[in-house]
Amino acid sequence: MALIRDLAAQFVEMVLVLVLAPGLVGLVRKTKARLTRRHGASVLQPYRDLSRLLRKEVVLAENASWLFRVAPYLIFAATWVAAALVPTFATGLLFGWSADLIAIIALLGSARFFLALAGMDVGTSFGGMGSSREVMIASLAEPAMLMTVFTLALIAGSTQLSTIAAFMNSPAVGLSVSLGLALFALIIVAIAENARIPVDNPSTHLELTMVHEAMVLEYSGRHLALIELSSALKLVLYVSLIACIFAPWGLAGAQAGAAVLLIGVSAYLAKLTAAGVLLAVFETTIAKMRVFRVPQFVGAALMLGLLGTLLRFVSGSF
Amino acid sequence: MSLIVLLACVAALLMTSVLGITAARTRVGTPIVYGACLAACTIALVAALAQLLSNAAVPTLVLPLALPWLGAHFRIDALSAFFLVVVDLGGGGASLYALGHGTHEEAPHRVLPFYPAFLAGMNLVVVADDAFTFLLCWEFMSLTSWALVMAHHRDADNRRAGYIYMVMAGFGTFALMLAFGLLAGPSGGYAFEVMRAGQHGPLIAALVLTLALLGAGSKAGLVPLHVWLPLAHPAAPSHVSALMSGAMTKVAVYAFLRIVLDLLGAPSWWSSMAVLALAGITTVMGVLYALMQHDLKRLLAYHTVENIGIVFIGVGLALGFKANAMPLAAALALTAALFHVFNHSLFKSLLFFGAGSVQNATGERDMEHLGGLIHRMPYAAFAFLVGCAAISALPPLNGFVSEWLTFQAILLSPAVAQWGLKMLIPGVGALLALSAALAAACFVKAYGVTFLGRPRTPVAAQAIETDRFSLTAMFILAALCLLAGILPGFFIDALAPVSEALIGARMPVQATDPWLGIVPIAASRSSYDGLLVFVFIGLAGLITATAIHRLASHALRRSPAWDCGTPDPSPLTQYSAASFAQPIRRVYGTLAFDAREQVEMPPPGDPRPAVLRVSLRDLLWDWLYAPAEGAVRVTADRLNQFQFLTIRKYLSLVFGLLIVLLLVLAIWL
Amino acid sequence: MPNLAFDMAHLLAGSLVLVSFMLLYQDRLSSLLNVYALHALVLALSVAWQANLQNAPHLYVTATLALGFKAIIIPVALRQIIERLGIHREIETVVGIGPTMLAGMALVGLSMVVMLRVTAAAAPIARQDLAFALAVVLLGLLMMVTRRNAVGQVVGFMSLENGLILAATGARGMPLVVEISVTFSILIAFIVIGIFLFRIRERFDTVDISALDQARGEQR
Amino acid sequence: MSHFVVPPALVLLIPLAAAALLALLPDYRLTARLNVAATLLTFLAAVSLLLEPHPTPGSYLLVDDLNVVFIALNTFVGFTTSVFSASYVGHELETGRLTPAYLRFYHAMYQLLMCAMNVALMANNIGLMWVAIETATLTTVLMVGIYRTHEALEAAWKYFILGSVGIALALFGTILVYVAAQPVIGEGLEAMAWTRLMTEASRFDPALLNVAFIFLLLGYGTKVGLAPLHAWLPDAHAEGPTPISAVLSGLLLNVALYAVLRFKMLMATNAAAIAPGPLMVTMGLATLLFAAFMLYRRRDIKRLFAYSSVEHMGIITFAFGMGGPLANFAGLLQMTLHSLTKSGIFFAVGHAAQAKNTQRIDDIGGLTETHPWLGWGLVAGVVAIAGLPPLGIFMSEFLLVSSTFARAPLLAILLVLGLLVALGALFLRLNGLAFGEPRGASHPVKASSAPLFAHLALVLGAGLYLPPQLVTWFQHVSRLLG
Repeated sequence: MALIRDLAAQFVEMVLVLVLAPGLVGLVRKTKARLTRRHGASVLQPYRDLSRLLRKEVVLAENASWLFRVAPYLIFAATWVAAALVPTFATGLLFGWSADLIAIIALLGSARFFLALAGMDVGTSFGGMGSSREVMIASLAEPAMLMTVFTLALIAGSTQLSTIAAFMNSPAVGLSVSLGLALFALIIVAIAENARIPVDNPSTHLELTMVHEAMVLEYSGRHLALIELSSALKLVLYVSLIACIFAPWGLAGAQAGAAVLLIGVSAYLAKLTAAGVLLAVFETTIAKMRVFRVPQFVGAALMLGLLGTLLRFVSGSF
Repeated sequence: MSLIVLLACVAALLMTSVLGITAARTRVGTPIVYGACLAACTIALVAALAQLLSNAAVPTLVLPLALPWLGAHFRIDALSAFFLVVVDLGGGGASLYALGHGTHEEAPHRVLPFYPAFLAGMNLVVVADDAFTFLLCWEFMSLTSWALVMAHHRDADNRRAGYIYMVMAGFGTFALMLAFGLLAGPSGGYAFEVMRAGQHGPLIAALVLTLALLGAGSKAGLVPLHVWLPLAHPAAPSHVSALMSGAMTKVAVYAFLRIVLDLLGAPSWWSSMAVLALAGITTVMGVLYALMQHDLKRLLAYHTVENIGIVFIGVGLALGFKANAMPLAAALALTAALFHVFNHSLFKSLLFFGAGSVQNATGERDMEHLGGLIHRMPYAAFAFLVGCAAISALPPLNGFVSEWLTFQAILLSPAVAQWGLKMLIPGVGALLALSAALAAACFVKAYGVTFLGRPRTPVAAQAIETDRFSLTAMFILAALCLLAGILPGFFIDALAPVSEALIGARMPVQATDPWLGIVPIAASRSSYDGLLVFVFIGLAGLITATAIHRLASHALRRSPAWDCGTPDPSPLTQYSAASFAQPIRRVYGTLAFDAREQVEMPPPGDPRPAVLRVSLRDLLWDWLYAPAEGAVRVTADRLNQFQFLTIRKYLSLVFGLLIVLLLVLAIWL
Repeated sequence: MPNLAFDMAHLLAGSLVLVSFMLLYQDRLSSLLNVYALHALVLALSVAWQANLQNAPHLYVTATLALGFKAIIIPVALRQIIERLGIHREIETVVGIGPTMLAGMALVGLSMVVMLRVTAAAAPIARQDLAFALAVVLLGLLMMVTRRNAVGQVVGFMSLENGLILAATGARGMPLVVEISVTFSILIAFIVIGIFLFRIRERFDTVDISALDQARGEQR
Repeated sequence: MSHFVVPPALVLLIPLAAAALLALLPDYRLTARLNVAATLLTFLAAVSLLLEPHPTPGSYLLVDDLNVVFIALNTFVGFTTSVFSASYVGHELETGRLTPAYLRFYHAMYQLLMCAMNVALMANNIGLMWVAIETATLTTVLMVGIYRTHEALEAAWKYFILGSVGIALALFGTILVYVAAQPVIGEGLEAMAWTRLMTEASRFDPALLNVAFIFLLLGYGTKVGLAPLHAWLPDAHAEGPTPISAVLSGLLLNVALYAVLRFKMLMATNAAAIAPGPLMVTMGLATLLFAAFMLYRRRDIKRLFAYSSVEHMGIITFAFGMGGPLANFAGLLQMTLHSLTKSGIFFAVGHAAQAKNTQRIDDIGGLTETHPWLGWGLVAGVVAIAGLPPLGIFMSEFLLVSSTFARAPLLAILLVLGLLVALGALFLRLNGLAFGEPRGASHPVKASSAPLFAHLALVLGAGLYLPPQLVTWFQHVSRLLG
């Protein structure tokens, strides 16, 4: 019985993130539009786009290989699994223990790996450029992410996300410098990984500036739909990650009742909305930076993460 | 029993190499020799596995060879057994691969006699149980591999590679010789059990550790002793490169573990400082060097350097924990290191096999001349992709598991007492994380430029799929990579006896875990389940695929790629290896290689092409090796004058010496 | 009467050292050869004295050898060579005569210090003779390394060898002395012949073999 | 009074008789064969010497654990070299570098040299030993000059002059030893007999022994080729016929070193005398380092390996200087194996020089391509001489380095430095000689490479398994050496 219940919870979770992802993207776009005095498309526009993409035919470059066609499914699967392992509204996920935070990062890494390969498959200079910039940014973002993970793990004494979240929810956690550093680093990484301004601009196709869009330039139809969906999923993943670690309020416990779960869901929705709005505000207030300024930006995150870890190492008190 | 079997296999290998001298010129030579090697390695592998899994009594044997009053001691304990598995797995794979690959060899008479001897040497090093036998086999291993490196000796670069390799090998051997000399003491107790029994003071311990780092490190390729490795490994035939990277470097790791963790007794914390610092630098420098390469095999060789760094991080942590009396943590770190040794031997062999197949198919090692091979040789491409994913530490493959374990070990280290370690270990962790990300970048480049995109040269366009033997070998290794990734528990349990022997503790039993996951310390702390992750990804992929299949349109149209309206006929407009690495070069290169780029942009209307020049300097070479080389040259020149003196001057030398000695006598006596 | 015997031996050995100094002092080849003849003569006397002292008749052979071969034949032969090869008469020295003499003094001092302190246990005659012999040997070597002419160097070597004979005869009842002196005479003969054959005018270093082909009577 | 047995006599008399015979016979084919036969017989006599118990030493001759091994080695290498020489001189005659007349002389001298060396090894009398070594030197001088080229004669002359001075110094040392012995033992032969000296040395005047040892070390050290007394050695090796180079490196150096060893043993028995160790260690190290660096600038292949001989003599002297059971064992082993290996290398070099008809390293290349057996033989030889396993010299160097480091780390560091530098130089040259595109003229090698591979096989065998008998001899001697 309990198993079935947990399975259900897990399933709901997986579906939930999947359903919410385009919505969040839509929300961000809408807010940005409003902030720039535009009317903007509806929040539901991303859903429409997806369904249209699914109905469109796929235009495949002549020398695209099987890898190019398999990649979207792999990317989507990896991202989805990763997203499913992050507690959204309840901690005690059935399979939460099957992969800890490090593994989640690695899953995202595999997704990126195949995306970059796909970008190089067709053999246009665009794809290559996108891939090379993507991996360059990732080569700094991933270690930064791991450093924040270290900090959290040292604070919570675990790399298990559920455990960390539970710990953060508990009164045991006080304010600490390294937590702040970790949060800061995590946000920077999130921005970089999700190709948001100032690192990358998701809504441009100007080759000089684009990174993510350049890789997926050759994709179309259902493949593109999967790619778009997985990048949306990634955004949700990061938001819920930050939420469950740094704003674990209202997170339902392991064996919580229906009421608590309901609270959890609503809290989660609130967090998502807030995050979306904040992101939109942030993106409208600053400008995209040159590609070769990005390393310094993300490198700062790495340094912050390292500093946080170091502080934890040198003495548990910070 | 297992020892007898093993030595029999070694003898068989040696005989095979004698046979190889005669059989080399005949057509049947290649299959006979490699077949024999395959058989011998398989038997040895089985024996070693039996010894490792059934923790039977440790077999020892003394043959009346080598040092007359000592004899040649042989012994297979858990550590030896594990490394035997690594060596013979690699050897078997390489032999199987060579059954196909070797037929393309243009100079078989320079490979067949030495290849089996090389295998024999590696096996013997691991089972040798006294200093002399150990070094004898060690240097024999170097010598045979040197001969294999010199197989294609008409190429001047290969000769240079062989030369540098030989000098570095000699350096390493002498370092180990000195280390053993210290351990044995003036009375010359060269048997390992005598050394184990002996008590060694702190100074001795420090010296031995340094010498072991120099000796084993130079063979394993620790920065800055790595210089020979990226030269020598690519120079050899590909199956030998695979062995050198996959197995021989591991033998060096074995030597280090044997000396430092077994013979030297209790380690001191600063020893782990030294190891960790070197290892961290090695890890990042290795992968950065790799990123700058466009020779496929050299890139792989540099990655060997990186992975050796990862292994040594584990070893260093184990030393630190052991010194701090944290047996569980030490066991975890050591297991992580050993598991990575195993994994690396798998995927590095696989990758070198792939590179060899590419070389056979196109005659090219330079990635800038390749591309689009995934169309021409799909199977090899697939296997190579698995290898790339594994070495880039992507779940659910094996590379990730061992790095994950290393991270877990690092996360246990705040408990150590010494501030030095407290400060160092996070840095090393950061370096490890950095190198993991960079490795992924590097293999995106390697795979993308070699196998994806459009062929850059006709040879790449005319490439043909490699032969069955090679493919079999590659797919076996790929399967093992996946297996070790999704069922790591069993492998970790198999490593328990080793950590039992060296640390005196072991990781918790993993095989009993309900979902076959792994739990290094406690479930609440951290856990990972490769199997589930694999299943999830599979399911998710499947669900998506079916869903798409149901909902979406199946319409599909082939059309030229989007070119912004400016059609580019030439595949040379693709991103090349150099251009792919450019952003990373600009980020890290200036620091690590003092990289310089000049662009010559002709003025508008000038038909000349724009030129971009990139200059990289190997700073380590310039700072360490060039000066030494120069010193030798200058000294040689100075002393050379003594060849051209007149007889009278020579006489005055004699006279002077005589007077000096008489004066000494007159004054002091 | 051992005392007289001792003084006599001492005198002869000492005068050998003296003559070695005279050798160092010479700057003309002809006079050098004369002095060398004297050197050999003194050696012959000393050996003869030792012979009757140790009543070892076989030493007389050595004495006569020294007299006949070294004091007469060799100087004559060298004179011949000088005239044949037209070697000019001055001796070029590496360092001036003066410094050479000083160095010689130092060497004698050194040999005294080494030997006299050393041979406390040995017989007094042997002790003295050894000291002087060492001095002669060192002076001979000094001469070899400070002279540029082949002849000068040969003379140096020969005086060195005289010192050896002195030492050998000084050692009481040492066997094989005669054989040794014979061997050495042969050696010296070789050197002299070599100088002649190879037309070595200036130094030992350059060999001029144009003569040999005629000597072999066949052209290659 | 000299109790005399057959085999020792044979070892000395066969070569002597052969020398006389060969001096008379005109036909070179016959003489070459006779040469081989004589050396073979001598070798067999020496082997019988090995097998039977040591005869009681006479007042002139002596056979004991120390020299019996070297006599066997000496005669064996003499034999193999004569086999090599037989094929070598044939080629020299064809190319007209030698004439039958000279060849007659050559063979006679060869036997005389063998005889002299055997006497030196077997002598129980320091005077006799001196005479023998000098005779050996003179014969080799004559053979080095045999080509009558300008270089050859210069080399011979240099060898002759420096050798003569060495002779003089050695003799002075010998006299001093006698003077030291005479008061204790009494006048006459007894005071020069090793057997007596060894027993009585403890009561000799130590200070006199000290001076004596200095002269002996310099005198015989000149023959050994210790820097800076080595000057004659490279040229003599390079310019003489290759068999003579092989004999010089393989045997004559050993004989001179054997003399030094004997005197070291003498010193060791006298407690009051200076310990010869430090002196020998210093000279050994200096020689090793010097020769190691000299290897780099060599253009002539034979000179290259001559310097490697100098290097090894340095190592061996160092080993005996260090003393102690391990180091002495290492020294003895290295003496034996070096003479086998180095003569083997010179066989290979001789063939190579004839095949390419040059000795310039730059003109010899890719031997493994053009002459596989010869090329790989050379590779094996260099590998052996560089001290790499599984060939024997590795064992001695292992023992030396490891035991030294435990006792005197700094010295061991210098030692290793020298070895490493030498290894680098040797392989640098090997790269050019044996590998790469074939260079220069290339004639087929008619001569048999059997001697070469015989030596290599022996060295390989020694690296893996040492016969117990040999080990006990060496261990006994190492104890004597202190």
